[in-house]
Amino acid sequence: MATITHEEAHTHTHGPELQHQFETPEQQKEAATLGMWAFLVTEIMLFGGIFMAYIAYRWAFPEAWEESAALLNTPLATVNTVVLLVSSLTVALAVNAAEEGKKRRLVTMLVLTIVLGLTFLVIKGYEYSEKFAHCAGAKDPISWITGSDLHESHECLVPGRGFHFPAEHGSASGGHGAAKTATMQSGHQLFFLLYFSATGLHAIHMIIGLGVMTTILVMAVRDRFSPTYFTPVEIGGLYWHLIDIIWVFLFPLFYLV
Amino acid sequence: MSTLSLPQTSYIRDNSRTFTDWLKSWLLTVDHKRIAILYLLAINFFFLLGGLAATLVRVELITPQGDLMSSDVYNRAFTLHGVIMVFFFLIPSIPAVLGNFLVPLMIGARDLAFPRLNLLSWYLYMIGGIFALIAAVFGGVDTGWTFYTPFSSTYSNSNVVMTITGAFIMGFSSILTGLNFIVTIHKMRAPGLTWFRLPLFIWANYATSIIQILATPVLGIALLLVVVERLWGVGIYDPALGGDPLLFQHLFWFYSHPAVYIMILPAMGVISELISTFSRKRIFGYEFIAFSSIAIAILGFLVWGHHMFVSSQSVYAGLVFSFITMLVAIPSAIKVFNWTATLYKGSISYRTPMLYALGFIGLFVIGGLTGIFLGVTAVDLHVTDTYFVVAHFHYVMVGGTIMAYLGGIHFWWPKMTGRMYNETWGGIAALIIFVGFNMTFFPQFILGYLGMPRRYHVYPPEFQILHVMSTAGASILAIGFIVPLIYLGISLRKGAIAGDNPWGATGLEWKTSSPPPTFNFDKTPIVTEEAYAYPPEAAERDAAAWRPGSPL
Amino acid sequence: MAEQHTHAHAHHHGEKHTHISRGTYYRVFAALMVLMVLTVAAWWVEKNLIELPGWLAVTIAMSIAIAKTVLIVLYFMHVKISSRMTQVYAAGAFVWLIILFVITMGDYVARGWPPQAGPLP
Amino acid sequence: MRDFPLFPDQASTFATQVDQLYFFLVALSLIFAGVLPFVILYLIVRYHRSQKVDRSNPVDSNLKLELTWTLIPLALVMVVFFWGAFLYVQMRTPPARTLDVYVIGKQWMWHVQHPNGKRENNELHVPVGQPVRLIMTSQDVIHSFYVPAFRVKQDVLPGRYTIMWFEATKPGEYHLFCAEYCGTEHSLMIGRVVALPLADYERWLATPGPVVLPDGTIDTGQPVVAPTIGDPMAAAGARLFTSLGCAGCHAMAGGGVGPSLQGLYGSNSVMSDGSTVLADENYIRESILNPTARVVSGYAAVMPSYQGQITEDQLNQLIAYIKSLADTGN
Repeated sequence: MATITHEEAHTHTHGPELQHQFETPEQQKEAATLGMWAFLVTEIMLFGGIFMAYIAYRWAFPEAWEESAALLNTPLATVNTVVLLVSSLTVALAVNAAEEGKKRRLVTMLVLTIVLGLTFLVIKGYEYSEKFAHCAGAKDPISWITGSDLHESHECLVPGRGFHFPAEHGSASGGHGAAKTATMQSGHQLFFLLYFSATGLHAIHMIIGLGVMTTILVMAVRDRFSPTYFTPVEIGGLYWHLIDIIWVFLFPLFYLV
Repeated sequence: MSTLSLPQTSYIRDNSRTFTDWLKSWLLTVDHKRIAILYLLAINFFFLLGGLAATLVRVELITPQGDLMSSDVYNRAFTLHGVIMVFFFLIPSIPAVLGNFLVPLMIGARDLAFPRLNLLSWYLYMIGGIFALIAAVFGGVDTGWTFYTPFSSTYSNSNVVMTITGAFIMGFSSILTGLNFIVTIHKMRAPGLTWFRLPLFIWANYATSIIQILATPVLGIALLLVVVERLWGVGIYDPALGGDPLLFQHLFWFYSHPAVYIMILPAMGVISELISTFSRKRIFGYEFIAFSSIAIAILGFLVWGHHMFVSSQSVYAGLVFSFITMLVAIPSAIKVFNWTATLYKGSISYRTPMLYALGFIGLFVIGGLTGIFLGVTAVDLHVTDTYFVVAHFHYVMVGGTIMAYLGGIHFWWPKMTGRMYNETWGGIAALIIFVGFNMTFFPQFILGYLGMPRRYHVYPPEFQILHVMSTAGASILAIGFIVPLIYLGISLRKGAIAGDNPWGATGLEWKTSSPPPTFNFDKTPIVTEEAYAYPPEAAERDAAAWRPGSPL
Repeated sequence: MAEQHTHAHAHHHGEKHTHISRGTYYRVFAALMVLMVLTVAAWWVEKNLIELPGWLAVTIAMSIAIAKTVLIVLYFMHVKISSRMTQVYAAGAFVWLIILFVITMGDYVARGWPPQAGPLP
Repeated sequence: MRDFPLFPDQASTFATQVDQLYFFLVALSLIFAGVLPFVILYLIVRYHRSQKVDRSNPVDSNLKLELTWTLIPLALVMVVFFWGAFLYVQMRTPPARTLDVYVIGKQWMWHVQHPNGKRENNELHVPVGQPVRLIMTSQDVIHSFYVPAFRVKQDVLPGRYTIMWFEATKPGEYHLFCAEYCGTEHSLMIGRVVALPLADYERWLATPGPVVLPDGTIDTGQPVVAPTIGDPMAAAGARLFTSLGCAGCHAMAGGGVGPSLQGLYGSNSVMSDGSTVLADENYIRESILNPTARVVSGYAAVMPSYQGQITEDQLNQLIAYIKSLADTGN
């Protein structure tokens, strides 16, 4: 490395982004990365609790799981998976762009990421509203909003007092009493409770992630980053990838098997 | 003492002109030492509050009838005591106060890795505390600190949600502190300070931090699901809706057993410092003590089911948990033996911190051994959920954590404030606490084996004598806790100037002034020797210097 | 010690901190998409063509999810070129999850639950 | 000493065994907790800085010593563990023939029903010298059935049965506690266990007496003690079996819509998903309340749920009846 670069790097060590408690930018960056990873560990354990409940109850109610999973909207979730995987790529490319000091590319990638993140939330929101619309007796969210085509709800998959698992999907298609049982307890309600908890918690993380990405975007536009200092992009990216990883597990566990 | 006045600049002094400026300079500080002081004040407040609840409980139990308060009030009192003491005192006590103050000093850093995050932890702690207080003021909560379902999720009609929110928020404070310590210890050590030159207090805090980041989120989600179940009447733990109440217990104890080590490991770290300093000797078996901390942190994660031997958990799981519980006793025993061996051929002085350290060993041994009683499945069937358990964990937590906390506060008081406390009163208070503590809790072992269940408001009359003894001891204990408040307070104005290193201790924190400057060290120290680098003749020299009239 | 204090002030990319090229990102992304198609295809096959035993379907789906995670963690999250400590922490999280799952499920299996979970009126 | 006991009564076969282990642990503790403080006292007095003693060549590590105080405690705790484990397995495994008593916990009382239908609240009468098995469930939150004099304790959970057994050895009255915190009146959820010689127990069992049922109604205690049938609880179950219409499908001879229940209890049945299930109390309970959860192979899942239609008491009677069919079957 040329001496002049050396000098530049050295000036940067006393730049505004080096906080007082650190000796060198490398130290600061490594600290930030390790700190983010330690935080991701806690995030993984946070979701771990829900996955634990999932495993226990899936093991307890295999049929209920199979029947319930069939009622989730797998095509939409597949689209969402693609959206998230692409956003993971754009984040990775954003980090790459920041590393190489390509501001334009960095901004483009960040904007793309945010758009993809919003797309994910919109699709997720549609999926949720479908479930709520059914509870209200509507066929789909649009007729729910317009208030047309309301009838007695034949299924309500939102856990709570109104929960009603459609009898034709129940394990005991013959017995009317059995359908009632399936509504009250058994695994169906647990499945949907876990579904809403897990995807809801994931969506909250997604919203936080969007906030993080927006902040980074603003910083990028304001020229806060350089090839020697792009730690926020890097650790923000780590967080985004974690959200992606959690979805990678939620998708097959709830929608597929 | 070497100096006659406090240093001109220190973290405590600032040049704020108005009161508001001064207040801002504290409430918006990112200095780890100031945040430690903020924690100190807040945590001691909660300790007094928890102590008040404990007083109510003990006074009620003087008579076998429920005559002082109704059972509702009693249940709220012991729940308040448990919630406050566990979540708002014991878990943050040593890491957040002493750890915050000392970790950067001990490793020669200017601050923690993430100072603003550190301040955020304190605010989260305060917000969590305020939630818990609001819950207590507006009706209290009566589930016990364990929040067992389905009682907490369905049947209790007290402020469960509010209290759980408090505990949940405080959990994040704990996580952020742990995260901060991990990164700081990894990345911010002074040049030359290798892992095996670190003070054992740092090892202990590192092990604690690992537990904090790995276990706390599981409690978070477990409690969050209780709230969901309570608010929307959907069942995840409620058997009436297909759930399993034992799942809550598994998730809860996955955190709450390691949480016991969050409380005791830093205490053990403090004791290692004290014993070495006041014996004027290198600590015996440094590596064994260091690795036993890590071993406890890891094994501590595998034993949570020993809280569930009678919960209808499977016999097989009970045996596995019991077996690992036996193993986790060993690293604790190793520490105790190594501390004892450190005394041999030392030059021992009975300064107040040392008295607390010795008290710690005695009480922790009893606490640890009775832990084995509880880990043995067959005996546990009889004594679990009785006063035996109550006595056991108070021996570990009060006899362990609080003794070490007080010992540490006294030891580093001159570093924090620059002034010495009154040594005579310090010794007297330590003795009062030791005696009061044993009087309070030893009778409870007998009560427990007799079968007195815990959380009982009224009880059969034949247990009364032991309960009265326990309450009498508790009043002595209470006096013991109040005395230090007074003489430590007085020392802030009238105490002798301490100087940089009043104890003649090793360790980087003693190499800077007392109180330290804002950035701890004028120049980043370069470490060339290990912790506790007392030369072999240190003890001999110290003893030779003793004259009648020198401090004991 | 993996992260001993170094006092060199200037190194952009020390030997630890190498670089992952954009080409690699695209390849990893392609692999992720292939895996995603595979897992959905497996689901479709199970649903419409041949009945697979439940455990097999779960194993397939989970293997694919784990493979995806490994790819993301190693390349997108740079763990492959991170410090040893970061790698340990990344691995540690998953090890602890397994501890939680294995021990708790050990109890469930041995307890014979859910037979004992008959619902109450 | 009744007013100031220091040691609990020993009134079951477990009591002496548990106490032996306990005393062993106390002895071990005395070796450590009794000796170690004196070692420390000796050291801190002898090596106090005012003492002129030899302090040359201080040691700060010794591998042999470390191994000694690692391995000896390890060996000791292993002894304790295996001792405790064997006893624990024994305490958790009821013998083949036991006297079965049904226990229901609710906020804040214990309700007990004996095999002949005799009921009592907050009291449990048991014969001396006879293994007794408690089959327990809760109507609301978690309780814990605890008899200190017997050294036994077991949590009582809603939605499932838990089992506990003991054999009383000494006639007398003993404390019965709820040991798991269960709400406001937790400390009043107490009662007594009365251990009686067998003859007295049988006399007590035959004496009718009115008892308040968990749902608040009063049971006169009269009709259940039917002299003709050996087990009136099963007899009540048999009446229910007919009145609820169970017999319509579950024909004794087989061939009905549902499987015959003859010889069902304690046998292994093959389920429709190919798994095998031991038909115990919990399975029978589940099959009544949630029949479609596990259906016997070869039968359709058509049985309606009796959730909410029968009480916890009636459920126990039905189970007793179905159990009685096992004896006649083989």
